[in-house]
Amino acid sequence: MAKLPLIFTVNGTEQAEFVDGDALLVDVLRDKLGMTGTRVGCGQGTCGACTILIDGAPALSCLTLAVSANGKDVTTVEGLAMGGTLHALQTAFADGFATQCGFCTSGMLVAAKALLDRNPDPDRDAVVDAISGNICRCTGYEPIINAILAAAADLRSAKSA
Amino acid sequence: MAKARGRGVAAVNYPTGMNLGGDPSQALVHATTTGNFVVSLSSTDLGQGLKTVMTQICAEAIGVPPEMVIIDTADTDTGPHCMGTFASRGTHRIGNAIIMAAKEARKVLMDVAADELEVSADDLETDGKGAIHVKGVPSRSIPVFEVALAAHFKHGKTVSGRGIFMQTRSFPDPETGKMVPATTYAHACTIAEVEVDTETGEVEVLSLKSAYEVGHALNPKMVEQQIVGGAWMGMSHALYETTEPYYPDRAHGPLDFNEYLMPGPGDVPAMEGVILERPSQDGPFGAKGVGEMTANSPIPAIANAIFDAVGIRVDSLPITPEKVLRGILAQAASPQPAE
Amino acid sequence: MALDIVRADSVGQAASMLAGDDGARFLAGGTFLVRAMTAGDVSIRKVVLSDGLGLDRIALGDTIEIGSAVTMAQVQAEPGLGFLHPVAESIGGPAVRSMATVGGNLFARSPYGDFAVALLALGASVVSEGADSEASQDLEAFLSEGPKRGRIVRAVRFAAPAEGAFRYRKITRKHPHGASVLSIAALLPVSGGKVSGARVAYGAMAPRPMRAKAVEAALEGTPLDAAAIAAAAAAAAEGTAPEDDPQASAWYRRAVLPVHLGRLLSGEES
Amino acid sequence: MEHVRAFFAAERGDDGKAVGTSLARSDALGHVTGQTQFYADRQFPGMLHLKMVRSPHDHARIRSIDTSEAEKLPGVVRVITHKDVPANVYTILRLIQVEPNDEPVLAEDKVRFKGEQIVAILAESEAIAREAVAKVKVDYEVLPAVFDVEEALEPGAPLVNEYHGNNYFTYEGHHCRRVRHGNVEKGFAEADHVIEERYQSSPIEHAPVETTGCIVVPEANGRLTCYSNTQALFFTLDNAGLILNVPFQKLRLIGGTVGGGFGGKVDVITEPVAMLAAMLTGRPVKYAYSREEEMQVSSPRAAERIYIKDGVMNDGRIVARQVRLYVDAGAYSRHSPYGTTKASAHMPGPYTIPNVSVDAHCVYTNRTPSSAMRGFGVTIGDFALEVQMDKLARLVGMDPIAFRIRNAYRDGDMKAHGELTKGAALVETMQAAAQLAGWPLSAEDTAASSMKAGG
Repeated sequence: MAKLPLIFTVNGTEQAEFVDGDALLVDVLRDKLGMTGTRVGCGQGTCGACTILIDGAPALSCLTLAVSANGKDVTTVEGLAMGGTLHALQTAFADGFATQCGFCTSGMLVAAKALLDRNPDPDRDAVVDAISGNICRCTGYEPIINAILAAAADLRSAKSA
Repeated sequence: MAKARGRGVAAVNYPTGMNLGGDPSQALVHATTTGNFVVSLSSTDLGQGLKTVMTQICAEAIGVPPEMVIIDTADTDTGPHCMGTFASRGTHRIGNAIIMAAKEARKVLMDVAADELEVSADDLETDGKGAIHVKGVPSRSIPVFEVALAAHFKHGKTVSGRGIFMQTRSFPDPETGKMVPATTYAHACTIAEVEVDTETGEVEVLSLKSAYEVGHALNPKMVEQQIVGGAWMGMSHALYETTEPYYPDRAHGPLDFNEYLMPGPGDVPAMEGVILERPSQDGPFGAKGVGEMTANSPIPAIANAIFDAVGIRVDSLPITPEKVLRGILAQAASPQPAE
Repeated sequence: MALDIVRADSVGQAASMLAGDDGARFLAGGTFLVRAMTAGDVSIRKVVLSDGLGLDRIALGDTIEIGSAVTMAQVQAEPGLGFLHPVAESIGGPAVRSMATVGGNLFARSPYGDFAVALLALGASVVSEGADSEASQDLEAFLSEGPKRGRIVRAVRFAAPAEGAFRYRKITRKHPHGASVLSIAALLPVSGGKVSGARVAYGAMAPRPMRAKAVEAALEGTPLDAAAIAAAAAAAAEGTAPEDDPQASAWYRRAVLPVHLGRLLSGEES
Repeated sequence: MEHVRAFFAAERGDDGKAVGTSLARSDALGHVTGQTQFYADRQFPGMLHLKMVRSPHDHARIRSIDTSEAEKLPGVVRVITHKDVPANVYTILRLIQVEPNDEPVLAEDKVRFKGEQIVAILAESEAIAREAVAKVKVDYEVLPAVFDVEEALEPGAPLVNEYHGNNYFTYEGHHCRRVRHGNVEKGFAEADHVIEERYQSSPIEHAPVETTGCIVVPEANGRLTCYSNTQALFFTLDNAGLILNVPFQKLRLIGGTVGGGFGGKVDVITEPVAMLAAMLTGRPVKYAYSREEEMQVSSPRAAERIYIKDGVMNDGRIVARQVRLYVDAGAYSRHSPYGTTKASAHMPGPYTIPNVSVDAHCVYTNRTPSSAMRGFGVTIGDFALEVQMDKLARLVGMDPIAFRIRNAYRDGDMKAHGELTKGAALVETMQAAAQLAGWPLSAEDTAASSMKAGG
């Protein structure tokens, strides 16, 4: 079976690869592009650790065939920090002790970014919904919810400043 | 909609370490010529923050800031033996080993500093900021970096130390069970408040209010992480989790996170906690192991709160809505006086 | 071994690609199909992609048509489908919702398929296309007869419900989203103070979404008062065939169904 | 989270510079940027994928194994059975003399739980390995299975594990771990009330978001480097050396950054097979549990059944406690014999009771072997004990906290396992929690202290 071309944008940079038909997007990101920040926790779409943005919408890269990403704009956790400056979410997670083992963190951050890009002033319920597809076994979620709310507030005040 | 509220309490203690298996861990500490201290271990960080707290322990024991400590861990070629990360032993065992190693390294450091400053080592102290000075005379000072350089290039000394913590293994008496299972005990008490839907058996945990006695919270925010995450896991054990929902029948074992039930972010109760410290006599700076304990007290506290709410005892875990509802229906069918 | 990926120019062509090939599957959101591949379903040899076939459109009006490749997130983003927003949101987290499709949901087994439950209550029909023919089938018949090889679901179509006539609730162990203990959708048009044309459907009360016809009968032609709700609750479990699974036992599902139905009908906050 | 400094102030120094402060986690920036490197984030050219043929039966004799069709599949590099394992039968805790060896790395003539590993397939891709797994034919004779801990101990129950000869772990000649303190029968005879209650749990999965796994790389110098998410590097190294019958010098474990453990990654399951596979093929090998395997094949927290019989006085003193505890070890020992002893040591809870008897049984059944988990040997016991305490308090008409303070251990009290209590703080945590929750306590209970006897 011939390899298939995949041309897409990852974190603002165009990438071109040849992939197998059954290649998963997460495997292309991790194994071909070396972006291992996107984690695989289940391969079933039930843990959210592999969450990325495709054209701005959250998606599960473990359930996405790589060829489906052709022509799309993909954002991974590696794309959150801009020019060496951490995204407010990243700062809030670190400062707020919202990470423990760190394995769910990438997916949580990306899921949270999808929310804040759409809704800069979310209430707690909106934050809870945003991470409802992401499993964390360490933190009890509360520090993560608080960190996202804090980041949203930071972003709003930075904007109004 | 019929809702009943109740409150329940539970108090527990938790053993640190695995004395019943023998429990050694080692640490090696050495100063590089850049004035940093490398702690060599073969210990694992599961996410609880072992690398961070070991940094703090080494920094405290040598008297330097944490930025001058490098944790090099989990390579069996370079790290000395560690039994492993379990039994709430990491902070206590490995921490003690680091203190022992750090003290030995500190002695060399102070001796070299004494030579450099031409005073007695007994007259020196560390400032915790990267320098050593004569007690009471901060101006007569030398950076740790320069001491490390001098030790290597001028005095031919290694600023290094070896540490081990070993708890003698306890073999239980086969007849009486006489044994020494742990070195120290942490404590916790949780008061849970629940609301039970009396028509469906669904239980909502409204709040978990707890006190934890942890010996010494070496990093309070990381202790809090264990407390909040552990309380969530306890609630999860109490009401949700099983790999065999029809135990002892093996059918319908969950295969994914949709089927393996755990509370979601929308189920998190209000959590309040306070920390008490009764230093452990044998712990590093008085610390005890608390990572495991935090999950334990919420479970019976929630079970007792459910009884307080609806008068139903569910003595098997997890306490599913079905078990609660069956209890409520049985109670309605043949009312029993409360216990 | 390797998977053959093909694109079709039309739905008809895609259908013909599927018709003659046991190893071929039509890929919608991937939440079922790609997972099955990863889990080791080696029977899948060819995937026909659904993008570019125009299946991701929503048409509003007296009759509403939702393309089979429309995602839950698209449903949520469409103000004209406000009554379906709670249904779409209940399907899963945002990432699942931006992948999972309306068409895919029709093929889900208990305890999944809650969007199909809503469509069943709405009286939807399923528009499908084979190699050379388009057909429309009642969703209830579609669910009971099962998918047919060589036919692709193009869309679902239903009459727009009257304002406030559609209700939905999903009971889960995990919050805010999880698999169903059960779900209930109801279309309760009221005419002259009486329910007229009631349709009630359940999820996770049978292997596939099902109609609650005894409940519909109990409600039909009556005001939605306490007596009618009690009668409906009494008839709630009729015809159900729930399964034991990790979410709940069949016993529990039957036991609480009347309670949740009663709450839905009486308009209690869920 | 507030520190309540009023308690034990005299025993504390509170003068640390680096300790006692909330230093930022050293791993936090790695976590939030995705740069933290877990074992699976390393890549090696030519890496093979290992997938396992597993038992579909709870208990069965293996008549034959036919791997020929799997071996013919293009991309399959090697098939491994028990015959390839130098010292196939092991038990993890032999390192601390908890024996006998009772578990095959790969099943030989029998499988004892559903999901047991039988044949390892090594292939160029995961997909090929999965396909090859489906092509291995194993001929089974299904045997009767036992799933209930008490049924397993009855005469005539199916024998789960021949290496033990019966369905329980033997503790120095005893069928259970025993703790004896005072005389419980005398205590029951003197008690105003005697009640016995039964508690039960079912198995619980650790469910770390990162599944258990490893990558093994053969080095040019003949050694094997194993990148693993084990919780205990030397447990793994030592057991693997014994299983592979190679000098320990040949093995190197690298780990230390783990995506959640909770006790589940103390087992030594993936590494020895992956190391053997790397030795046999000369290529890097990855063996990672799928989520399904993590859920159903990896060791869970054991189910426990606990009977607690208590004698209590009308004034609230517990005078006797008898505990019968059954740990459902599943088919193999793993860490359960140790956890059962730990469970016995934890009884009768943090309370001073003059007469205590504990029989803690480690029982074999045909289910997934259980092993260590957060709160090993304690968590389920605490559930049983603390629900029992609530029942007792109501039985004698006392406030549940007051009842616990009445019985709470104090410094100097003798524990059932023959150790003097020191550093107790149970009373104080109850006082602090009561204050936090607005739970009223009497003046006497408010003044109680762990540092003095008698409340």
